[in-house]
Amino acid sequence: MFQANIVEGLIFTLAAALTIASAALVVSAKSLVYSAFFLALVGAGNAVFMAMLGFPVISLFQLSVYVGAAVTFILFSITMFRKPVRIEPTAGILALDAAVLATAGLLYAFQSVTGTPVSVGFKEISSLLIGKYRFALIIASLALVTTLIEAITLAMRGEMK
Amino acid sequence: MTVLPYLAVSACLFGIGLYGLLSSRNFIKMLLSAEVIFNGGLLALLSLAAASGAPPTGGTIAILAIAIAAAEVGVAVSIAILMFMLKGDVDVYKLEKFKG
Amino acid sequence: MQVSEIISWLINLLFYKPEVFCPIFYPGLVTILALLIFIIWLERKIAAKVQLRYGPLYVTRKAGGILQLLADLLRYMFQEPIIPKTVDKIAFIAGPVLLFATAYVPAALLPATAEFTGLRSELSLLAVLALLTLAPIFDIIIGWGSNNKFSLIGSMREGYIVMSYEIPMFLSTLAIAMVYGSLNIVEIVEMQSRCWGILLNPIAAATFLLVALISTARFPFEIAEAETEIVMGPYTEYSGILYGLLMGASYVKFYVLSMLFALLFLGGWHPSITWLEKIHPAAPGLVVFIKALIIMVFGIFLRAVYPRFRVDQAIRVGWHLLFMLSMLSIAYSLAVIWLVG
Amino acid sequence: MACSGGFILIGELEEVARKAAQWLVEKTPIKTIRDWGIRFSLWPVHFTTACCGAEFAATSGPRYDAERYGFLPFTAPRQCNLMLIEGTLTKKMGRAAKIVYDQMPEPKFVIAMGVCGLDGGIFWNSYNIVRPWQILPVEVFIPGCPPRPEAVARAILMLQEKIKKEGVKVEARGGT
Repeated sequence: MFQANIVEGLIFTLAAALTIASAALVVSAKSLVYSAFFLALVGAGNAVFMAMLGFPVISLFQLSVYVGAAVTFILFSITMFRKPVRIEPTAGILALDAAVLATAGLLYAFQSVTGTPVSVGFKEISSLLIGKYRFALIIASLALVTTLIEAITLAMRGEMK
Repeated sequence: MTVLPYLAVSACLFGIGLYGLLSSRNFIKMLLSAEVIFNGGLLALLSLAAASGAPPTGGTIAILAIAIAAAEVGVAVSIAILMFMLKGDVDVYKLEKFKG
Repeated sequence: MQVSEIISWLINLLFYKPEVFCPIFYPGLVTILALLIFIIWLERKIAAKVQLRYGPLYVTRKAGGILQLLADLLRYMFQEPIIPKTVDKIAFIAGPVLLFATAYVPAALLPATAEFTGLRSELSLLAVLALLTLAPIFDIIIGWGSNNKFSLIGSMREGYIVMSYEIPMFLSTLAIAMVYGSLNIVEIVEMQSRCWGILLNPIAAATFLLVALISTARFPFEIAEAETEIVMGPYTEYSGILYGLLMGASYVKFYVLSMLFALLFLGGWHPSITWLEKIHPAAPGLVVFIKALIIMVFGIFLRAVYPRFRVDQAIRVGWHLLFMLSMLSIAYSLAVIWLVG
Repeated sequence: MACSGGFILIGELEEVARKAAQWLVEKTPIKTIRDWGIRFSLWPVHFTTACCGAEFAATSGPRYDAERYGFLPFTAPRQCNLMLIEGTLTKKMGRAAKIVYDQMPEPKFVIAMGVCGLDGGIFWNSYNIVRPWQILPVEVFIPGCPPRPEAVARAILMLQEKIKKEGVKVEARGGT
């Protein structure tokens, strides 16, 4: 039991370091391609957290849909820009203040939360999805289809010009 | 181990993403920072769901959120591509013309 | 005495612990390396036979040149790895290594037999699929990092292809998982002792096989590295051992997908040969390997007989044919569940 | 592979590491294995400038099947280690040949094919040709106009014999 705790803490520390470092690199990397690559690492680290929190299904869903599809799409699109786009950031002191304040506020708000990781199987989630939340599922898939059509239309318009 | 460290990580992700969102002018950089914020929010959602009475509900919402985020990325990136094609740039300060 | 104890402990750890044996030996690294040497030789040999030639022969004359790929590998190892000045160094060097790693990691999660599996999870099928989707990221990264127009065009093509095959891959796999009502590979295989998956849902099997061919750039879908159009696709600038890794990565991915096909649709380790278990607990898993090998030989045989599709044709195949087929396979699964119950 | 970032250690660590690696590679068993690998894995670049290209293609065809010796015509110079100059090199094409040669990784070999590759052939004494041996270290010459595919196969065998006898000398270069 004690050993398991140590291993868990170790994995958590590693994943947290990886995730926060890659998040910082997403924001600070000069090249957009590297930014997108580190976003993939953020997503992967987040998937580790989800698995540790007891949501293995969502962790794998995140890995396959978010990292595997969305981030790949971003990366793919960024490499399509012909010249490297580099714009100097604006003065970031105000932004830094706001970010630090927001983080501190969030930490303050979260400090009273108690609870331990659970374990949720995919059967519960899928029964909820097709049972209680089926309207949400329908609306989400409608939104997906709409955005797909929108994206195709945008791309077509760009192509025609 | 409680869920508190997870929440701390999610707050850090939120802060880093917010800094990137506020300090950059590049459209795609802003999108990427917003994605970092989204990751932080997702982590917070899931850890709070784990701490709450009904974890599967939180998980369901998270699955829907991830799917919608993937769609949103598609639209935002195609807007960026279109902007690059039209203006040859992705600086948001040059978007003034698009004001309503 | 001390030494013999250590040796027996090591042997026990290496050969009889599934968590160690599976990633390193049977579905994992050693098998993959041996298979790489064998399968590429076989690919060249089959192509040669179709073209009325002999193929690689004089390297080991008595054995039909089976060590040809070992010679190629040695040459690659001792060749100078050129890193051009114009490339992005980190992406250029880290890309192939990470690509090979992401292609290999799903292989480590595959089960050898029912009792002897590296990863016991309710979601092992989903885990393998999720890890398989990560490889295209590095394909795009190396294409961009090479700073060469052919590399960039190649990785663009890879990106287009990824978008067209990823959804059918997931849908066809989930169709077969729906029939058996499980996402655990071991459970799915155990349930196939009565009826193989390819008989229960042939549409899903056909879709998955086509997707496996597309996603690993086998002919007729070898589009990202089309030699006659864009020099070597994303791999144009690579030389030496880095190119060896890149060339190996697609074969490793094909091996993983063939193993998955054998496990999901061809009954896995059924019919099980029980006396093999006396030799080693993982030995009955050889049945899976032989089935996967047959699939791989089919895949490499296509190189000798088919020309290449254009990229738009391949995308059309992906969206018009495979997407519809995968939808149909889901409907078929629902019908099977409804009929059989 | 040079680590341009450098190390904290004092001294030319890269230089020392390169020398150590070279010393290791030059030892007998490793050297023998390496030479064996290179011998049976000669991948040529197509560098067709004249009619010898047809004969070179026939060498890999069904009748003469040079792939028996592990001779696989490949796409890009980065992955190849053998260059066959097939025919006349004009001055302009000589520049291109040099570029292709520079793109190939060490260890690399050059075979000059056809009598034009020896001394110009029917273009002997022309103002606009260059002999391959003037710009590249040619290992084997194949006479003939154009040479038969058997001659090309013999050149491959000769090169293999040469590698077996003399070994390959690799100058460990830094990163380029």
